Amino acid sequence: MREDVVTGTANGTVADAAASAPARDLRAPHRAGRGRGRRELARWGWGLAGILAIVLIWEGYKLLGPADGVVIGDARVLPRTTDLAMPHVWDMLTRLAEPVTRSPSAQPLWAVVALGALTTLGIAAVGWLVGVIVGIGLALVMQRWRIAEWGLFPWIVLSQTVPLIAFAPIVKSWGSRVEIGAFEWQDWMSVALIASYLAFFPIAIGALKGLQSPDRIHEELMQTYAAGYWQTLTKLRFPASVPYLLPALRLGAANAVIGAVVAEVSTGLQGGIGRILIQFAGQASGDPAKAWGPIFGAIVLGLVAAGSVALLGVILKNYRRTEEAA
Amino acid sequence: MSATAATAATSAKRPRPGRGRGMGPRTETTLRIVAPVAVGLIVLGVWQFLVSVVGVSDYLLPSPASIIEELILYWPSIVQATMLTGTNALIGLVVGSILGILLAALASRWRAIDQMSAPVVASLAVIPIVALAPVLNSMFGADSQFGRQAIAALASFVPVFINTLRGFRQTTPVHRDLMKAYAASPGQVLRTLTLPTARPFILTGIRIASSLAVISALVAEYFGGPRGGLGSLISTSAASSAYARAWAYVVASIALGLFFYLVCLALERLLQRHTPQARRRP
Amino acid sequence: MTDAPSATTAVEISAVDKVFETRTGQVQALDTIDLTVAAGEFVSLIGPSGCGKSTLMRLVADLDEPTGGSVTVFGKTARQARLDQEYGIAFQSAGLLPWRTVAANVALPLELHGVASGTRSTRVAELLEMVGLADFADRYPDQLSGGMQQRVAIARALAEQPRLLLMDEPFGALDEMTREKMQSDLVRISAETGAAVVFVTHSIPEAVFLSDRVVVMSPRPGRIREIVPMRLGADARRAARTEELREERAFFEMVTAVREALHSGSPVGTGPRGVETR
Amino acid sequence: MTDAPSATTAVEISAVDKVFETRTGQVQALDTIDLTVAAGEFVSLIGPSGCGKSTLMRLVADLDEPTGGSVTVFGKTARQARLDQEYGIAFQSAGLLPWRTVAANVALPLELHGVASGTRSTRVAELLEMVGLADFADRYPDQLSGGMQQRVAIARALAEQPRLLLMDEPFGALDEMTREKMQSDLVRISAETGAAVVFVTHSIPEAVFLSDRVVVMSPRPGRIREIVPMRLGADARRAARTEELREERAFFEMVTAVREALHSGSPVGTGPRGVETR
Amino acid sequence: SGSGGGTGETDGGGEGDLTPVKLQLQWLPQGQFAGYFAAQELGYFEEEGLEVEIIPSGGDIVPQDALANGDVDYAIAWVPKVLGSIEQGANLTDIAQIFQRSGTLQVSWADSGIDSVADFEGKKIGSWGFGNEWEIFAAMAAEGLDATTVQIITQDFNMNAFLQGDIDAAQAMTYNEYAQLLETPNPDTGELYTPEDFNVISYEETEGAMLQDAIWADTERLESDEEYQETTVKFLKAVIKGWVYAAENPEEASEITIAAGSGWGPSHELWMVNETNKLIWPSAGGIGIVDESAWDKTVAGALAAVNEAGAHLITEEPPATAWSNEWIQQALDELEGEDLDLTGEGFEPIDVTLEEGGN
Ligand SMILES: Nc1ncnc2c1ncn2[C@@H]1O[C@H](COP(=O)(O)OP(=O)(O)OP(=O)(O)O)[C@@H](O)[C@H]1O
Ligand SMILES: Nc1ncnc2c1ncn2[C@@H]1O[C@H](COP(=O)(O)OP(=O)(O)OP(=O)(O)O)[C@@H](O)[C@H]1O
Ligand SMILES: Cc1ncc(C[n+]2csc(CCO)c2C)c(N)n1
Ligand SMILES: [Mg+2]
Ligand SMILES: [Mg+2]
Repeated sequence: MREDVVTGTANGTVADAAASAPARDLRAPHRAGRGRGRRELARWGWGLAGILAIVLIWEGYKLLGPADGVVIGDARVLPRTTDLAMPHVWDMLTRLAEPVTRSPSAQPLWAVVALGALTTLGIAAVGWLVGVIVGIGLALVMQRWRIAEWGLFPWIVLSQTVPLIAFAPIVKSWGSRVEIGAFEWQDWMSVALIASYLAFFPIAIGALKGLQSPDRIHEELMQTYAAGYWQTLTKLRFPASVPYLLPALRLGAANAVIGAVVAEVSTGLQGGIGRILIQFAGQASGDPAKAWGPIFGAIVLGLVAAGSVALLGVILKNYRRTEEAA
Repeated sequence: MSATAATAATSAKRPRPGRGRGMGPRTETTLRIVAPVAVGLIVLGVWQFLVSVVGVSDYLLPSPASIIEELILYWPSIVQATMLTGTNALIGLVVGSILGILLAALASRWRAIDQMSAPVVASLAVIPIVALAPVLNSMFGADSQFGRQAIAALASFVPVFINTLRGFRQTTPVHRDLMKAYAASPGQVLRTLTLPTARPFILTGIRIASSLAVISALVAEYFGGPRGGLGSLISTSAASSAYARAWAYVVASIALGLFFYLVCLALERLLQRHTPQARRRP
Repeated sequence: MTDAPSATTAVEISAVDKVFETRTGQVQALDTIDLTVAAGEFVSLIGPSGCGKSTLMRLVADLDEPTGGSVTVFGKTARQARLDQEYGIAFQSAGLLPWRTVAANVALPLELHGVASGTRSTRVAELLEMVGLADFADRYPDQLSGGMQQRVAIARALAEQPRLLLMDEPFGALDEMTREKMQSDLVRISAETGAAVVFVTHSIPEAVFLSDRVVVMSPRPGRIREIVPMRLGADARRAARTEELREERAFFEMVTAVREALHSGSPVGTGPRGVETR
Repeated sequence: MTDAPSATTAVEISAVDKVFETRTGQVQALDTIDLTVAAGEFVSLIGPSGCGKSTLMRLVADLDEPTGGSVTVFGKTARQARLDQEYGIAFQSAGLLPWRTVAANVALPLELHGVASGTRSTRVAELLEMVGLADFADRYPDQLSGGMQQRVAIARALAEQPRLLLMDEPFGALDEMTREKMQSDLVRISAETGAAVVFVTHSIPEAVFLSDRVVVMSPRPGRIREIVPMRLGADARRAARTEELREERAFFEMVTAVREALHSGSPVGTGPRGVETR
Repeated sequence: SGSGGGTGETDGGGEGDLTPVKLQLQWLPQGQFAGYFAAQELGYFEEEGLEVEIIPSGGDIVPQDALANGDVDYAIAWVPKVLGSIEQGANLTDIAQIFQRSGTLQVSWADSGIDSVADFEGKKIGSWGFGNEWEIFAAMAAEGLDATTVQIITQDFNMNAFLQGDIDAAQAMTYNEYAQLLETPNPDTGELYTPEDFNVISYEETEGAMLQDAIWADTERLESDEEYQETTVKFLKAVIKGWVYAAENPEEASEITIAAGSGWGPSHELWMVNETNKLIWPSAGGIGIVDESAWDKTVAGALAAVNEAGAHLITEEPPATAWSNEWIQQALDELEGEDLDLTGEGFEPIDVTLEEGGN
């Protein structure tokens, strides 16, 4: 999904869309609805089949593959099939329903994972918001002044080659000095900040592309209306940027979640899924299936985050009229 | 006659109005280079100023000067670590790209494969490395670089797959009709139309994947596997508070990521000289 | 062309030069252009691709600035005229905002200039009625045919009742039959509003059918080669230009006159192979 | 139209129907079309947007299959004719491959059909000479003007010396002056090669200038309304169609005849407002 | 934060006049830190007038840096790691050497033939990195091996790499990873692994032995800030009580750490508290007293250790301020009258049965 933004090549044009216009007019609403419903159903069906195929490959290989995997030369190209390396799918699933530990107060694994995921989701959401503000802010500056674009763009690209994990302690340490009035920096804010660092990049790039996307003719039209910068921004640039911004925001959301999880691990923040991930990874020798719980949790978390942004796309569907049907 | 063609080409490249009005083309080229360098120098200057004049403790934020010192002092080890991480990233990038292109080819050919791969690819795109690394180390062995390479490959796979799939869908109806009119075989269509059409998209995917591969290979080192790469040396240095040394390794990893990115960018420019997309910004 | 600017002068272009700086050197797009468009007059610019028609129109619209000479619109500078919204403009591509309905597209200039929403919707309804799209107010541009889109663009250009309409190949992308229909509509609308029109086109019949005068330009550098007055318009009111006109003898004669003005200098059809007019 | 197919028949279309299944229902694009194109004949298809011109041409090219009726090309099925490369084809957008040079674009069909590289380059040189682009062999498409690109597309369509040329609005995107030039070139080239041409256009003068016969179609469902023979071509050889023809009386008369055929049924210019021809 | 920096201020928001104190741990909450959690849970800190915030850490947080930067007031860290930081400019003092012994093991399979550090040569040696590797290098240096004679593999959070043969000898803490091994079923027998299945080298018995969990304080503030001095003694007193409690009530202590957020199962947690106790007790001079010979050994090892990049942990002797028994002694003295076993004379470890998966 990352690339949607960065390539974000032109979507269908008005003219293309117009070519199919008459058919659109003739559309019988209920028929169309049913057709779309069926297609949607097929999509979900095939998607499920895809997941099922992975499960079958996993179990099939586990059944047939050698315990120590397939080693060619020095490299093990196919994995080990031991329960330690590849637990059974059903073990992973049933483990989710069992309590985390034998302790009488222990909750079921899925509940612990879900709670952690929710916590992380909240932090990632804050990080995402910050990323949105910073990303769009940068894009606005770069769109407004070309010189700013030339000066900043390479650094924005460069920023993504920085191994962030090395800076997690520094971010936490600097953050802990911030205290303005009643506001006191919390550790989760460091995590959110790191999440925003990963989220801002696709958003900045996507927003810039989007803000620059209006056709020359549209820009000139606004000029002939003697419209000022803000009017052009609100009436033209922002609406025109929606098709570029949405995938960027989605990617930003996925990145924010990944960033939040890594930052939780790295700064040792409690309560989130990152902490559960390492905690249970530490127990994987004796309880291999348990470690998969938070992994699935992290995936679902990422999908939920990206999916919620996709919902935004539904609300903004009128701004995406020129997008080609994917 | 040549003048005519030249004009046609120029008018296709007409600058957008409103921005950079009244700026000569030469000034533009100069500014495009000067501006980022200036921004970089300003940041470096402020940094050194903070450390040496304002007195932010050198302990936490080493000065650029002390980082350069460490760079020189640990040069052989830095080169070695960079090679190791770079090799992992390169293998991951190549394997991930090949897999991405192959699967995208299948998905573009068969809708079922496209729809089946959708949830799997979406999931791969949101797995944090911390979750994956221990699992891969268990599955493939912690004593080999395979885990890191696999992580770099997975990280590369996603953007390459998505871009390539989009690229494969870019062939225009005119071109498809033309190929049919020529009674071209599927292989011929792939060779003469589909692949060249998708090429800019594939290359963009690989470019995006390039720095991701480096970062992923490096971060994966934090979570197991043989020592000696940039990631493990950054963590080791930082753990004993040798921050200037940690930064020296960080600088090396930025350079490595940038190197990958620029090589891919150059490759893209080279191969795309004659497609309009090549003029698009990175 | 030698009249002094007055209240009855819509556009006054005098001794205008335009040079573009490009990577490969300078391009002289326009060379000492003089042209006056009277209020209410319909003037077409015609000429081969690259002769500077669009450039000239953009100077009038103040979308570009001349390198030399002056452009006045209703006695004001081009810039002032733009700020005062003295003109409406339409381009080859309709340039509708795809996320706005037809009505909202037409309302755009009114909205930008702070026209109250009540007035706005009355005016929009009026305009859509005029271009025959009253039933399509709530459609989105992608639900319209090319011709309908272009009509919305024209309605938008007319929104603020400008006394001058600038149109750069507005029908260039339409098929010939739709195009003829649109031309008739434009004739009717311009008669109704009494606006002066500067109209860029590639099509001789179109220029002939619509215009009071046809300005024939030549390229490299862009110059006015000839201004052909249309006798069609001289005796009849513009609104009288009906479809039948197209099959009349006088029409063919005017077409031939413009053709000849265009091709004078480079004898028709005998240019060396492979030499493009652009 | 009632001749039996023979060696002198390029295209034989009989009782062809075409229905498209769409998401929203069926669209009858063509309804019992009968048409015969003789070898070496130049036939234009004209009609309002959506009347099925392109669809008809695509059936001949075997890019689509008819729902009913039959299409034969030089006595073969359309499919066989395509596999045998009996026709060359050109579209409105030139459809050049942007990553190939002009020469490589022209060479493409030869390359696909395994023509040896020596023969290939001779033939390409010949073709580029014919369309007047010999000096541009090493350019890339984006370095050419629209008219030049279209000429490359025509050269490509002629590469395998087809006896039939299918052209779907090949000059639709060009400006009028370039278009006239291209028309003259096409007349010359088709005379030189002796190929039959099926030519889709929106422009009446274009159809008149080029054709031996003009097929006027009507939409919803697509039918042939009238086939107008061009007397222009009857007495003179096609190559004699020079630029001067355009200003002759006979030309205007033929234009008027096609106009009337087109508009018959729906009186010119009086359709209700807001009703589009498409 | 400001409140971290200003321990002395008795502005104590809300809870009467408690002095806020921040303690930085070196890992997630778990039995290794049972004494601190017990002190908090049982109100020992409060009794001393302190309101302690215990801050866990994750992979990359360096506790001594958090302390050096003034983010926290005290930190728990291994001595060798802090020696490195001190040489880099941190100004810290070991005020209580809680762990008297090194708890690091190098575990190999019983039949592997790796019986001593000398046998490491040419082998794949596991370590977690993050500064946990210096003990290995020090022990190897004493055997004349340098870091490049072995292949160091970074271990992740579990022992799978060792169990599957990717590592010949894995680093393991007696209280944690060693237990992880014993909680894992042997696929051949279906029963849990037993100590007999493994060869265990304890660094405590090698020249590489280094001091581990110690409480560190800010040297400058110790010297100049009287309130900090007072707080330090109070803090140490509460900590001592906490550890004494953990020694006497390992089960309750393990329940406390579980409640504090340790994610381990009860059996593992109990094992960890019990093994941690063994590293603390007995403590001849009293809990937290730095044994000078052990300190010197640690310094000698740190000087000798060179990693595979050629980097030294330290290159010169640490300053005298690096440790001080002044404060812990004061705390011990103040506790003298109370009925507490401060040397662990009577300490008896318990027997813990590990369950599969530590659950
Ligand atoms: N912004 C620009 N920068 C450089 N050259 C330009 C620019 N705009 C126009 N030109 C050049 O000026 C000349 C006139 O261009 P213009 O667009 O006005 O021609 P035109 O008559 O409108 O052509 P067409 O019929 O193709 O629209 C051309 O040679 C063109 O290449
Ligand atoms: N692939 C298709 N699927 C569904 N309907 C189609 C398809 N192709 C064409 N049609 C419909 O068939 C009818 C004829 O289309 P066709 O493209 O042949 O018209 P045309 O005469 O070429 O129009 P134009 O002048 O706009 O090119 C139209 O109503 C069109 O919407
Ligand atoms: C990344 C990482 N670092 C350390 C440990 C092991 N560990 C857990 S507690 C402890 C004592 C010091 O905190 C140690 C060394 C690990 N498993 N993973
Ligand atoms: Mg123009
Ligand atoms: Mg068509």
